[in-house]
Amino acid sequence: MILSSHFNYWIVIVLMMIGFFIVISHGNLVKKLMGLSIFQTSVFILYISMGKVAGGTAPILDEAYSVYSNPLPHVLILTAIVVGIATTALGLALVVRINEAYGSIEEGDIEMQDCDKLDKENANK
Amino acid sequence: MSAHLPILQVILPLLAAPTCLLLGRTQLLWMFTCGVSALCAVISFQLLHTVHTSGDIIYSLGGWSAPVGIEYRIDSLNAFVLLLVTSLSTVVLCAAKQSIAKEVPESRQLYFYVAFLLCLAGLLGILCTGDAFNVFVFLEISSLSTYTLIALGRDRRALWASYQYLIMGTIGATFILIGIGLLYMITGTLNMRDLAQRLPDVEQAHTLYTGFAFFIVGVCLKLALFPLHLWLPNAYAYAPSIVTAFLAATATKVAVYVLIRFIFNVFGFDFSLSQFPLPQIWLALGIIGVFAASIVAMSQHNIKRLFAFSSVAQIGYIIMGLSLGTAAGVQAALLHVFNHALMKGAIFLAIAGLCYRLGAATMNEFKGLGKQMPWTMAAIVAGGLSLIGVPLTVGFISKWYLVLAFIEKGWWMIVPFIVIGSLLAVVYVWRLVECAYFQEADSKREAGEAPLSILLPTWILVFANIYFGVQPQFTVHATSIATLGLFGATP
Amino acid sequence: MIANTVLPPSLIIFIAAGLLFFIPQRWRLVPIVLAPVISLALIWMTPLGDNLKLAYLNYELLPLSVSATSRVFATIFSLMLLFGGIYAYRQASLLELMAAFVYAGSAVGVTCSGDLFSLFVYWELMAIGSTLVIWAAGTEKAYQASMRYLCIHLMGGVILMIGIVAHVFQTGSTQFGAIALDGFASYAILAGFLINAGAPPFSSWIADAYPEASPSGSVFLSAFTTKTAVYTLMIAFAGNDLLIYVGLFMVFYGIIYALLENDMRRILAYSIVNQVGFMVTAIGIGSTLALNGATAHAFAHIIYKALLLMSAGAVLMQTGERRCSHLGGLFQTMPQTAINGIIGALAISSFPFTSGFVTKSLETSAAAYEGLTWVWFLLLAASAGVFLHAGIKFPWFVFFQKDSGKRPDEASGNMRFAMWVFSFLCLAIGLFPSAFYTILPYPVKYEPYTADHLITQFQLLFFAGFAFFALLPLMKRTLTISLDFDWVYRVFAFKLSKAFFHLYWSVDTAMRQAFLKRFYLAKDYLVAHEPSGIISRSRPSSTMVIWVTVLLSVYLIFHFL
Amino acid sequence: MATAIAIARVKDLFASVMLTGIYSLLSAVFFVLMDAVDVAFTEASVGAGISTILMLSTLTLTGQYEDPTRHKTRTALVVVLVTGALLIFGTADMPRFGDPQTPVQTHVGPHYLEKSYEEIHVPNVVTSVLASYRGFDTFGETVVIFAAGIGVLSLLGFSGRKEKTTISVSAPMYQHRILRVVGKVLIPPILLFALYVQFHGDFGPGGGFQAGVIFAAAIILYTMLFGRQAAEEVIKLSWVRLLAAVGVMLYGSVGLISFLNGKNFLDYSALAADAVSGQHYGILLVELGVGITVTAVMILVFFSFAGRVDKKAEENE
Repeated sequence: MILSSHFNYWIVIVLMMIGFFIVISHGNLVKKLMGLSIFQTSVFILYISMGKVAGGTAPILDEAYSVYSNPLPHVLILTAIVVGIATTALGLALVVRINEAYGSIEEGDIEMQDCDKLDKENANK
Repeated sequence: MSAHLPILQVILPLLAAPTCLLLGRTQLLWMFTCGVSALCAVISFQLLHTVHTSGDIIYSLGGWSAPVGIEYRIDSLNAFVLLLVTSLSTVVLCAAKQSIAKEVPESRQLYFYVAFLLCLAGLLGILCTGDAFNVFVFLEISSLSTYTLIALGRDRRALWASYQYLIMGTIGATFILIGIGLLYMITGTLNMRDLAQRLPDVEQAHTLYTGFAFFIVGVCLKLALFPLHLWLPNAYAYAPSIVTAFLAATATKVAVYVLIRFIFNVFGFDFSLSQFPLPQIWLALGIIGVFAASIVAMSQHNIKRLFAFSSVAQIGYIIMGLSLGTAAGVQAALLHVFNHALMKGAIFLAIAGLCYRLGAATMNEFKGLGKQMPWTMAAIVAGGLSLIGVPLTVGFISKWYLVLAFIEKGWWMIVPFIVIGSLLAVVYVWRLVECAYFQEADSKREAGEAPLSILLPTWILVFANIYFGVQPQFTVHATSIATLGLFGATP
Repeated sequence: MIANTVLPPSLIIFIAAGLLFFIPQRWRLVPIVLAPVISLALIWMTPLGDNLKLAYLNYELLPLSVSATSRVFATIFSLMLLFGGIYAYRQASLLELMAAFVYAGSAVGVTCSGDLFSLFVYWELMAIGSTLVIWAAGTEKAYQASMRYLCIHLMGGVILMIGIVAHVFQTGSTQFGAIALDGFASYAILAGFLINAGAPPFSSWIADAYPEASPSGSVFLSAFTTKTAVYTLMIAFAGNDLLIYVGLFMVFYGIIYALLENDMRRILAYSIVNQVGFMVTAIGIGSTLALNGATAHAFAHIIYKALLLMSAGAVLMQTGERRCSHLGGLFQTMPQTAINGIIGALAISSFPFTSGFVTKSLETSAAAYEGLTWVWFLLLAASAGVFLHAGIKFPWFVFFQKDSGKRPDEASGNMRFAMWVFSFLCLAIGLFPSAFYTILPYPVKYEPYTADHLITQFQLLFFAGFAFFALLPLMKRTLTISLDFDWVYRVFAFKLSKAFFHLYWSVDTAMRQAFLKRFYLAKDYLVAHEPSGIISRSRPSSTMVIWVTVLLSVYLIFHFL
Repeated sequence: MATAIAIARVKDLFASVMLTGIYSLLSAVFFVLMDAVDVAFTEASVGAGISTILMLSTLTLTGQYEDPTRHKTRTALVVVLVTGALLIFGTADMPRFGDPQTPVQTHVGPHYLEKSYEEIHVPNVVTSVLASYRGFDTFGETVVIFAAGIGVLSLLGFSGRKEKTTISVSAPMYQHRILRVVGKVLIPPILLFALYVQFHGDFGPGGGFQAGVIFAAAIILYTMLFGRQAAEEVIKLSWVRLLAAVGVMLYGSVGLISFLNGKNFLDYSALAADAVSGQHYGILLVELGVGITVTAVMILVFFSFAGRVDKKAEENE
């Protein structure tokens, strides 16, 4: 039956869209990063789901089992998780610096300050 | 050893990056980085030669052959782009020392060189690999180090630009990841060639389409196709000048390569271009991109931003070439990739020289520069002429091939757009020229010529602009072989 | 010998342009004189045919192909540069001189181009050079005029470029030769050439831009752009009927506007359109006699038009006044300028024993021989019109008429020298046409000085002159004119055509202005106030993500449709 | 999913960080259900551990509450809903979940499951794929971590060497004596556990990356309890930075050795006479490299953030 067979993927999509929504509608930079990580996690779930075999077990070879899930997506997602945390760390570091430079971590504030500065530069012209 | 060249190409800068941490002095660092990059350039030249004489090189990593393990696959297409990236990075690096010393605080210079090498390694890794997931990994290496590089800029807006790029870049990369995942889901393989073989037999059309859409959007984000270019102008404008030169000359070009590789090799022509109106979308986006970005460029006061927008416009040309889906179109796009790298490299290096002397590059600062920094200004003008597509420069060659490709396809109506688009370039280049040569400097500023270490690489690129404009045999030959390879592989 | 002659003459001129930058003012005369002389020598030493072959892309470049026609044009261009340079060198700015050399060099280059590529390169260079010449006048008006001028020419360049690419693609050869008028490519090329020739609907750029240049600048401008266009038309599209109509239109357009005009240099600018119209018509006729006529006429026209502009320029230099109605009586203190101006005026009105007579009659006779009676008739009528506007109006108002009270000094020596030389050439060609005919591209068996011909011409001129003076009071009052020599019958036709041209002019101007305005408006709308303009401001990442999502859904929708 | 929505709604950033942690734990549980134990292990240690800590340190620096105004909520909702609907439509013909006949299960995957034991002799197939079949990806992953470390360092740097303050702000738990005692007792076993995870990766879930994270967690715990200065006495940061490089280079040099021996890059069979034991050595060394880099980078990143926190605190005084 289609409904149950694709339920996982639908969760993936819903999570993805929630992540997107956070990135779009929230002005807070940390919040955006959270949205981003939710978005990324949804992809992890997508990969892991496709590796799953019904009735299988974790791909650690043992005499007792004969059906294993596919290890390849696991490997890929391990890498992807690492990439995700690396990005988050870097993003947070940037947020810290932005906070120091602008005194705010709200997108609107920062844009305003930049616009003001540009206008000033042009006024000097 | 020569059998290991493909991998050496990538791991040389990759391993050189941590090695940098062991080296203390900046001088030493710079020389080391230059050396590594130069070595890479030599290797890539050798690779291109080998590929042209004896065909594709396949290198299985870890000794595991293709679908099970990861393979490197060098053909005439990526060998060409490899050469472009490595040689431009070498030239840019040569100019880096003084510019970086001026623009980046002493304590962070080390990180500049490390991040630069990582970025280079990432780009080369994307180019070499024949494995779809590996593309993603190396894409992230290069992206992460790019964010770092951009954030090194002095202006606080560099941080903001870097953050924005981080968000957009991550979304782009994740899209690519999703695309690859969906392909994997329906084929069970990650190897590009294996993918190409298995994709035509796939039954799950919807999934394939979805994966394709994700992938294309992700890559287009990376290559800053209009309207996904919004991250680019700020990132280019506020990054350290050398970084701008490097990114403008290489990063988007590699994204174009990925696009070409997947569109033509992995998905195949039939699927990509005939089953749904991708060419039309691209063509429209390309033309709008050219016009919108050029018009915006006209009114910029920050010169780096001006040329950043012009980069977006040039990407539009490249996409237009690809949208044709003919050998001639792809060849024109490839030529423009190469040529645009040359012109933007030259222009941004010259701007690096200006920033070194003046500390900023705005229209105001340009007044009277024609007399004060004649060589630097001449380089910018030469680059600008090339951008316009004046005959005897590389810009002309690519525009010529592009126009020819359109005519061959019979799309007459597009040709005027291309040519009028380059007229728009005249306008913004002219504004610069007018400012620099025909207006007096308003303050009594004493700006001498840029230092030789920046000027020399700049003029190497300017010379290349003219040389490949007058003697385009090499580029034309290499791109035509690359295109043939592409089209031969997927009949 | 060969090694020497393989040097393209345009290169010499370009080198001289570069040299001017480094040479102090008092030595500038050296390259100004030497470069044109050397190039002149090179032109005649270079054997006919393709002398230089370069490979470029997959095509062959022939930057130095000399034909009989191109020799004539290159010769007159070099001469023009030589004496124009002498005329200009003392008062013109360095930028103007350099630009003029680039301009002239590329004009020579066009005439020596055997392939469309080189032609295009020189063509664009010419546009840039001429723009700079206008710009070098240094006034705000000149700046704006130069920008409009550049716009038109770049647009012409674009059309030409598209045509060339298409042509090369269709025929596979870059050879520049006769092009059959079929299909898109050839029409684009023709349009590109015609824009430079000042053909409708783009005639107004000439009168718009040329008078804004400096006195010496307009001398240079009058010579090169339109005449290279004539050259290229002659090579590529000789014998095309279309050109006859275009040419005739230009002829009358020029006359009528010149008559309506008060600014002395604008009068002369309109008369360029008129004269080029003669040549274009002749090219349209396409017989060897006509082509000879066009070539000869171009040759002579450059000389006398330059002469006229030189004298106008000298007046302008000395008085600072450019309106005819405010000049007059200058004959008393500027006799040499006046005499030269008169000689030029006689030549342009094809007064017998001047160059205009022997060259223009080639064209009119060609029309007659080809049996195109109505063309012949119109050309003849136009000759009278020329006499009215350029032959009499210009010298009369400037040098004679009522005394304006101005007592300017005579022009400086170098200017007078250049004028005298050109006057001499005007007369020499007029008096010894057979010597001149030998350099024309085709053999000439034409004798201009037949009694019949002389009488017709004198009659024509006499009646036109009579009409002019008879109606002088009328002209003084209105400063315009509305008559023709058979005016009872023709007044109506004339008024009609005047109305037509007025309409045409206003539509033309309005269209250009509207376009520019729209363009700037759109630009302002999109990007004004740089950071906050619609496209150019930096966007928050939210917007970017929205775009990403939208694009994704667009792709998906297209997939699933 | 409810957690995710909650994250979107909550305005208190502190709360949403906590929710993110919970979300990560939940997805880890999900991964276990999906048989991906290694992944679950990693997600738990990264999502619930490291990233939570980092976000919290950022929040101490930037403030806890976000601006409640939203941009373009309506547009965003419409766009997101439309795209979501399209994507769900796109899933219609995806291979069924759990179906053993999908291409994923039939094409390359079986090779790993069937052959890896004879080729590599490591029971945990994930480890053998990770470190050997797709060892180059893992190398890339290590470099990514390294690059991130470099990025954070270049942005935040080490804080300048200031005179010692008695109680560092970054030791928020210093006052709790019980915690300190418990911590002292706990840290050695954690370190041991990390080493176990490091070297047991062949047989059970775990490996260099997880071990590195746990190892770093121990040190971070130490720092929280005893202050940054105390921690810096134990470990010199410039050495840590070098270690990060050494990890990458260790990985790389394993590859280099194999091709100095005439085999391809990262072909571990070159490391010993017997191909299978060569694979063993190779995986061991490579995992060690990953572990070292990850540990070092995690510590560096944490210290960079903590250094900023301290600096801000000092400025406030």
